[in-house]
Amino acid sequence: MTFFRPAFRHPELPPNAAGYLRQDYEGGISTLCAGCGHDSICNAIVQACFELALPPHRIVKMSGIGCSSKSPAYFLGKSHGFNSVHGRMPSIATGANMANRDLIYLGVSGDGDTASIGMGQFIHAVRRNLDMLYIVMNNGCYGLTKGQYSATADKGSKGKKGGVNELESIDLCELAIQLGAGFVARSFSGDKQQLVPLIKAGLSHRGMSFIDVISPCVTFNNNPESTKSYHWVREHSEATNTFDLVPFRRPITAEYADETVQEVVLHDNSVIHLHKHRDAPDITDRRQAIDNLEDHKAQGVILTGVLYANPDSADTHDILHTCERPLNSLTEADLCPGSPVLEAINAAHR
Amino acid sequence: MTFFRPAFRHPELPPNAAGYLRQDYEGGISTLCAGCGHDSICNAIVQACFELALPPHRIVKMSGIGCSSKSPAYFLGKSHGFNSVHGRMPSIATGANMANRDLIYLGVSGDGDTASIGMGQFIHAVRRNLDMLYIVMNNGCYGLTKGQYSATADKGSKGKKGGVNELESIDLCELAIQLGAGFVARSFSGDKQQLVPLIKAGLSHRGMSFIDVISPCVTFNNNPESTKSYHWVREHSEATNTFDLVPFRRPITAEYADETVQEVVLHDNSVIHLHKHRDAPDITDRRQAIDNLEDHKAQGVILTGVLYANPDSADTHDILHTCERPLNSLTEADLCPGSPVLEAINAAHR
Amino acid sequence: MKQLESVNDFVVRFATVNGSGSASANNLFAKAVFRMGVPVSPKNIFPSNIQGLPTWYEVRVNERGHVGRRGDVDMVVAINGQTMRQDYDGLVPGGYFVYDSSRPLPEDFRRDDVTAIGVPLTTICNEAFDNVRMRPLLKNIIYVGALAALLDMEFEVLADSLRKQFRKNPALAEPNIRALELGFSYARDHHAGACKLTVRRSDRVGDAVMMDGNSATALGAIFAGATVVGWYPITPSTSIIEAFGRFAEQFRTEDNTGRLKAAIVQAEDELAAIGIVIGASWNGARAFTATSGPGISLMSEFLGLAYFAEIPAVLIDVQRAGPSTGMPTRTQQSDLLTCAYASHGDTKHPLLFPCDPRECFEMTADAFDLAERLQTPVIVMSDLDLGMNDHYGPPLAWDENRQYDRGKVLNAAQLDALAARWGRYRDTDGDGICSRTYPGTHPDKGVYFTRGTSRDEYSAYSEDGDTYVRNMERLRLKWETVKRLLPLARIKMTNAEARLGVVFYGSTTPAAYEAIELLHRRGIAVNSMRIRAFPFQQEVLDFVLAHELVFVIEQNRDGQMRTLLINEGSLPAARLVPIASYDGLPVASRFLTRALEEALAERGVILPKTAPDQGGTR
Amino acid sequence: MKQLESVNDFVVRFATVNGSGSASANNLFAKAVFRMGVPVSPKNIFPSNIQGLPTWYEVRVNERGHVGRRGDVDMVVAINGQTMRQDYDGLVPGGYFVYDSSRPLPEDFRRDDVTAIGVPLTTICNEAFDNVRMRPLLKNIIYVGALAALLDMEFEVLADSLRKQFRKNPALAEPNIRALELGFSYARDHHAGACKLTVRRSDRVGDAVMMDGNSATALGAIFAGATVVGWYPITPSTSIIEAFGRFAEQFRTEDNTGRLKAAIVQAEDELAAIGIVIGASWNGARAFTATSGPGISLMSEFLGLAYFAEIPAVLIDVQRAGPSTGMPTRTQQSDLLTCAYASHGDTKHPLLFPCDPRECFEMTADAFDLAERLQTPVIVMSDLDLGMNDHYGPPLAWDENRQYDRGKVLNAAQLDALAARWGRYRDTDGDGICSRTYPGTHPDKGVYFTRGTSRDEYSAYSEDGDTYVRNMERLRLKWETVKRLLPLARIKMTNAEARLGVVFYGSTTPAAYEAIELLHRRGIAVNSMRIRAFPFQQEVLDFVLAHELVFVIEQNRDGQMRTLLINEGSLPAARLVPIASYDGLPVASRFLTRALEEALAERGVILPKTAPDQGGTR
Ligand SMILES: Cc1ncc(C[n+]2csc(CCOP(=O)(O)OP(=O)(O)O)c2C)c(N)n1
Ligand SMILES: Cc1ncc(C[n+]2csc(CCOP(=O)(O)OP(=O)(O)O)c2C)c(N)n1
Ligand code: SF4
Ligand code: SF4
Ligand SMILES: [Mg+2]
Ligand SMILES: [Mg+2]
Repeated sequence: MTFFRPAFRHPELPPNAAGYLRQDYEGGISTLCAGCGHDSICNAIVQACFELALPPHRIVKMSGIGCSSKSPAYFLGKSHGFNSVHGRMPSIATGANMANRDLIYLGVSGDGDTASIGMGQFIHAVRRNLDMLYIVMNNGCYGLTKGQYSATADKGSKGKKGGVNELESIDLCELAIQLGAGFVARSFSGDKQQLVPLIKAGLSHRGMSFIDVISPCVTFNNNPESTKSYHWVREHSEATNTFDLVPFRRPITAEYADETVQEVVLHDNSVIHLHKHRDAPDITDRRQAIDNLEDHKAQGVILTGVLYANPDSADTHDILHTCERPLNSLTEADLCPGSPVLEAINAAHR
Repeated sequence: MTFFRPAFRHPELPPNAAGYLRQDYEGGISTLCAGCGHDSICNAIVQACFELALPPHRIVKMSGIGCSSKSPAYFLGKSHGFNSVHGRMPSIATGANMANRDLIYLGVSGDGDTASIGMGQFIHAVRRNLDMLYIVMNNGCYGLTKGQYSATADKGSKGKKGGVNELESIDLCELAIQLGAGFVARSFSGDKQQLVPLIKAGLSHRGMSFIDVISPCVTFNNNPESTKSYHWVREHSEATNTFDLVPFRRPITAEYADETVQEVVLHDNSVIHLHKHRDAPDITDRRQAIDNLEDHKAQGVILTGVLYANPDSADTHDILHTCERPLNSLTEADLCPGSPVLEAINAAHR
Repeated sequence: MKQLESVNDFVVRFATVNGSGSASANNLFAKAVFRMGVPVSPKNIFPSNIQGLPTWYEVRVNERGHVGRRGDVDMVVAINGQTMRQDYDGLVPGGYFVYDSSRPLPEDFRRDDVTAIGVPLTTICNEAFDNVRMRPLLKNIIYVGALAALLDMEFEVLADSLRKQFRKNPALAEPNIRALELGFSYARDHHAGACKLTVRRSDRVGDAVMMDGNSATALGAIFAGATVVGWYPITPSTSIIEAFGRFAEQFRTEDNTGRLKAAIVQAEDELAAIGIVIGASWNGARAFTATSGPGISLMSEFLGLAYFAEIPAVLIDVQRAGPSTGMPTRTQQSDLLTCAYASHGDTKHPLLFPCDPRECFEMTADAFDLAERLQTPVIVMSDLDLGMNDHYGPPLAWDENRQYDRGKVLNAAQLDALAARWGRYRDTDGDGICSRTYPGTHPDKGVYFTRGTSRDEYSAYSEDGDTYVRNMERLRLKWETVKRLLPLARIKMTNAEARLGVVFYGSTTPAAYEAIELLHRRGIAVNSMRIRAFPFQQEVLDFVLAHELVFVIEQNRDGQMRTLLINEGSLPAARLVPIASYDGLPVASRFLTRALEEALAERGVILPKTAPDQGGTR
Repeated sequence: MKQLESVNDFVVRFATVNGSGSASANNLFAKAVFRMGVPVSPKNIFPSNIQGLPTWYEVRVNERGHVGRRGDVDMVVAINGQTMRQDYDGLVPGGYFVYDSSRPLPEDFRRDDVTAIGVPLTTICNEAFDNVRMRPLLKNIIYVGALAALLDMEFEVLADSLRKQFRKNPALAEPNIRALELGFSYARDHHAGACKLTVRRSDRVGDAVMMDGNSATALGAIFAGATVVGWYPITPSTSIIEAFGRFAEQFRTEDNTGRLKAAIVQAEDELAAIGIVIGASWNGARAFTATSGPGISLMSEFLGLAYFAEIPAVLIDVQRAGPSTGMPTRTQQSDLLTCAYASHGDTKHPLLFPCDPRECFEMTADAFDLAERLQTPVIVMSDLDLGMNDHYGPPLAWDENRQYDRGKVLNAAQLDALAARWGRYRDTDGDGICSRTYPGTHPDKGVYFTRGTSRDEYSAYSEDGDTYVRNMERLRLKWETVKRLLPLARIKMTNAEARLGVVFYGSTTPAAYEAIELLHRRGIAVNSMRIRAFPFQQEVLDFVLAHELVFVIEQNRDGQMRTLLINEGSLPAARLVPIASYDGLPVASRFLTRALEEALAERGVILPKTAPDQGGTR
């Protein structure tokens, strides 16, 4: 977190096409840990909305519970926000979207929030291809409850307390593709160059856009084979039997070119390999998309970028045949059949 | 349902290797609709357990809520059964298995029970590779609540009331393979020849065995383009505004050879195509297994048989490093550290 | 043997098998009684499966308009072999046993206080109709015809009903009417005078309707402008959504586009269903869900969110027999405590208790106004009996001048006009309710952050104890406002001196009034109060305090309304005597009468014995 | 200015930032007081995030053994710039303000009733230590050193603690001890006599321990033989499972194989967590889960199943401030109603209310016996204060002769010996509890089908109303058995004539006893009752009935225990006066004293004014 926000940032940035300044898209001061990947994602969201020149008040931001789910308070201060309960953002988003199809829905969740308690809601929101951008800030752990494994934690990875995760890791992108999302992408919190355009694309797509953003937790996602400095923190924790020291960290950035593999060293010295592929024609083919994902996985490389896109998928409103006018704008005159109709109904029940 | 059970059935069958007769594996009289596919599956379960010569009392049968979930009352009358709440059988099975790893766990569920309300629990039971056989009696609808679409209903299919399902259909086998189940198969309720060996294999496999059994609902899974007799029922329902007539039906059977495609006409005259493939070496390769599934789907054919098998996967007990002795057999002596230990703990807190 | 004799006052029970098409036949009979101008009340008692299990359909005919269940059976139409013995044995002395005499009655059916009336249904049917598939249905119509003759009913009323039913398919009407005739003439020819129960044309019905509560509830939601539905199937609430869907197709299709002015989302479970409702309501649509007990339990976490974040939500709980899966096709009023206090922490929710379809309609419509005015979930407490059975009652009414009360919602102009800084959770007028805004209303103003965590008046996150307490105390104040807005109880002070009171609510109402009438006729002074809402207004508490002994009749084991009264009203517990009927069948007036007699006797009040004036003797 | 003066009786508050390593330093201080033989009680007041927000650690030192929170702060160690103003302003007159004087105190910090004590923590630290990463931690130790000097504490006690802490890593011990010295000597050299608060070695501690309730709970589960855990992380319950895991590694590793004699399953959510517990208990293992409010709400459906199907389950609810997500790192006692009546339909669950770590241990262990004996879920109602803070209290005790009570479970031999037909739900001895069997016990006998639907005595599905009612009435009878088996309330009838009573439970206990002691010293006769379980035994009701006015102290808004008393005991509501402290901080004795005074004054009882004898003046 940053205690003091510079009063004038980005003074160089001119207003966007709609006349808004970048700060019109910013939010409250973050209370996340210094260096948390989630903060970088928030910045990317701000940047994307700014670049798209979206009217901030036409965006609705929603989340569940977790460090990640707190983050809507830290961007888009001029948008209505809804920080709901753990794992249930998708249903709130479904209801909100049903009520007013004219707004832009941006959901933010964590891997615990989505892949554990929220798995059912996630899958079914994807299945009904709800028109929203759904971002998972994926750190492989439960940040807010202090570092338990989540269901996206890599099999074989070692956690804070040294235990090895022996459970299958759930690939949310693969699930989303399989279950009918119209737009699916993966990125890294520190790769603004890639992330901002992906968020823009996701916001522009109609139907479910899902972006899984790898977002290192600086505090809990560490393993015992870590750097010296880290050792030290661990030893302190062990000795005092408290977990009360969170060292300040810088966010990790990773900018790299298309078709290259980038090695990223995380805070605990563990390494991941990201691969950015240039848009391939096959991203509109579901099976090909899954194959691509799996091929890279087999090579120990995480494929990033747009993984799948189907611009023509029917969203929930199409499926339900709801009218074009937002339901929340309809009035008595539109909705109430009136007493003569009731009289006829009574008559039919005699 | 059958009101009167013939007193002596299968008198020709000799006892199995363990000395049990086939009727030792039977259960109460079914109260499902005449011709319901679920009853055929129950029979197959009875047959499989009989052939495996399992001691009935060492089997535990569990389920959620639905027509399918009622069925444990109709087989294995000498086994303890647990008909839990809607969609939550996997957690009950997890707990039961943790308590006593020496029994055989057989879970039965419906497509509503598993793919809707139970999706989260299903996925996570698969992910921890719980040692059990999990059978979904898949009729594409909610039978017990009178015919709503379930999440496995085919996209584009027409339901009882004529409406078209425009939602993605969830393929539970594909999910199970992706999420780490050790044994995954698909079959048809009417294909006893295929189903019985699959159930036997599933019961013998250690870790999560998942079998998706297509099981036509004679009562609700009908579409308006149905046979004349069916029309008549529909018209009656429309005219009287009640849904109170369920005509008696015979179960549909389908026996066909390996490597052939079998056309099956359902009660409502709709048609499905089943394909049985001979055991291929690639069923131990996850990606190949998914490809197989998808390839057949692309051809409009439902692939049946063993879809994936990994005989060496670690089950939940392996992952948790629990002891070999059933936890429910441990006594005070095994479990209670005793007061001197407590004294030491007190001392450490001074 | 003294045969039961009665005009327009008796109970017939049809014992059948589900999935056999009998429900519509039985309904044909009930409707015919109604159309002859005689109040009638059918109760469908069905199993939790789809085909082949025993099902009963109990029709009470009562000229005086007592349409609660009575208890005891005067006549059985015994079509189900599985239950024939129990149906026979259950008849009151003097009763009538109508059976399919295609097979002889078993030897041991030889009660001498019962009149057995054989009609060879199967034989008649098989001889008359070739279509094997249609026979079961036509057999049902034959017994209805026979019954009509036995009860001296007007044949044409039934025939007319059938013609109306098969309007679109006269080819189907024809065999049905023939079946009706066959049954009618057989009974007339073979059993003339055998039965001394009679339905005689009357003029008691007036403008009454026969409607199930769930349809009325769905209409209430349609008329109140509900547009978003999140739901998950569960008996006995499903038919609300199905009816809403049908009505929406009829009344909510956009003229020009054919699209629906409603979104009905079948959710993956009840947690999602209520989430959808909360999300939609938050975003300015009227939204609701309908469920039953297990769904309420699952919705508990979300209800707490809606309470604390102050989001409207309308929930219909069509109660069934609990706990757990309980008896899913039986009725009960046993979710009161769970609904009133749903969710952890200090939470409370207003409840409404409709007693008939008309109130299902009104209270559902009111629930939307209340939820939006109060910015909190409002739960309409229906039950299986009320929801799924047809009820005889007053027609539904809608005031043409009624306007939706959307509550305190600021639009762009109002936001621009604000003098002071706006705070989502700032109470500016002392009723505990603050104003809200819909997302997207104004480019700069009125934006806020909704959360289930503690926050200050301006919706900023806060862990400050005083801020938290201030907010909670405001919610307590709002609870007082709730009381002011809820519908009042119906209090009948028939005797200002009476020391006894009777309290009841919901579907218990007709049986309770009948029992009370009986007490009155026996000279016992007793006043009554029908509770229509929780929390309680002062009037409700005063009623209890004004009587020495108050019987609280409810269809649950633990006296849940009594609990709420004692709690929220700080009422003296000893004064409130629980009367519980909770076996899953709609409460019967004869049961109540007995229970009240016993309760009074225990307290030294012995009632004079008078013969019950309804049919039957027990 | 009159400085506060006190020996072994004051409150120090550390104002810090979370993630800065201060918690362990503060704990070092509290532990040192304890090791000097003085009763002490630390309360950690932390935010719901991981790093960078204000956190307080309030230590009460009290020779007399009053270890509830007192309220008011006598000394602040102000390390957090963000809250310095509020920390300064919050001090009582005469109090002490210890701050980092590396930067001067802002101009407007000029209270003349406060003693400001500057210690240049940053300067000292930076000068002494080169390792930049270690500095924040060492700075914390420096202020502890300084504080020790200001309070005249024994340096060696602190140094010893550090040495013990870093036993395994002497290289780390060294700089820590140096930091301690630096702080100690700075304060001694620069502020000798500045502070009139003193810790003086005493012998009051005896065999007491300092332990958090969650560790004690985990130990209870270990000692009681729990083997299966289903859980989902949630503050403040997580540390129970973490502790259970640690203890299991220590005491439950199989000698020969190194495998664990326990299965700890991190579930996907709370629904699954309780499902795992129910499945395991059904199958004969002792199983439990721990959660907090939101988890309870989510477990509601399953709790109804366990009630109705009669399956043991142990659940620890470590309560936090609701409703909804509320204040997740603050304490409250506000889940009573939800827990007592969790789930739809007529359901009720026994609750246990531990008041200190020893009872957390005992009652958790007892809960397993009770759950298995009663075949029903038993909920242990802890809270954040009790669970997560270290508590000074009696040591844990385990009777070597204690045997697990596994309840009525038939083994193969017993099944073989049965004369009559066995029925899972047949009550053969009139206590409402039937015998069960574990799956796999016997080839032919004792098999049954478990379900959430209604069934008969032999566990056969049934929709028969009488069968259903019989079963429900048996469950009601079992509820009476429950009362007999639960721990009794602790009733102190200090004065048989007293017309006033005070009732409380759980973590409220020490503050309540302190307030009562004060009333006694002012000459007010008052008796007290600490409730330890729900439902209530006759003794509990009698206590209330024996007093004219009974104050019910609880940490929730709506008086939930009072509600339970009125309900289940049919007690006169007017007699039960609610005293609520629910701002999320552990209830303070000073608050209680004031609240009781006010409540008495409202009723015409005016207390003589006496100066409070604890440190501080308000
Ligand atoms: C019903 C419920 N259960 C548990 C919790 C406790 N809880 C808060 S956040 C969280 C996990 C968050 O993990 P994730 O979604 O990955 O977010 P992160 O903090 O890692 O960004 C949990 C379990 C809760 N708030 N509500
Ligand atoms: C919590 C809860 N919600 C809803 C229901 C109602 N319900 C009973 S069965 C069922 C669906 C069953 O569908 P499926 O699992 O496919 O079984 P089938 O009847 O088709 O075999 C539903 C929704 C319930 N019992 N519990
Ligand atoms: S705990 Fe991890 S996820 Fe949470 S704010 Fe800190 S770094 Fe981010
Ligand atoms: S309704 Fe369908 S699924 Fe249920 S028993 Fe009948 S045929 Fe089977
Ligand atoms: Mg996470
Ligand atoms: Mg189904």
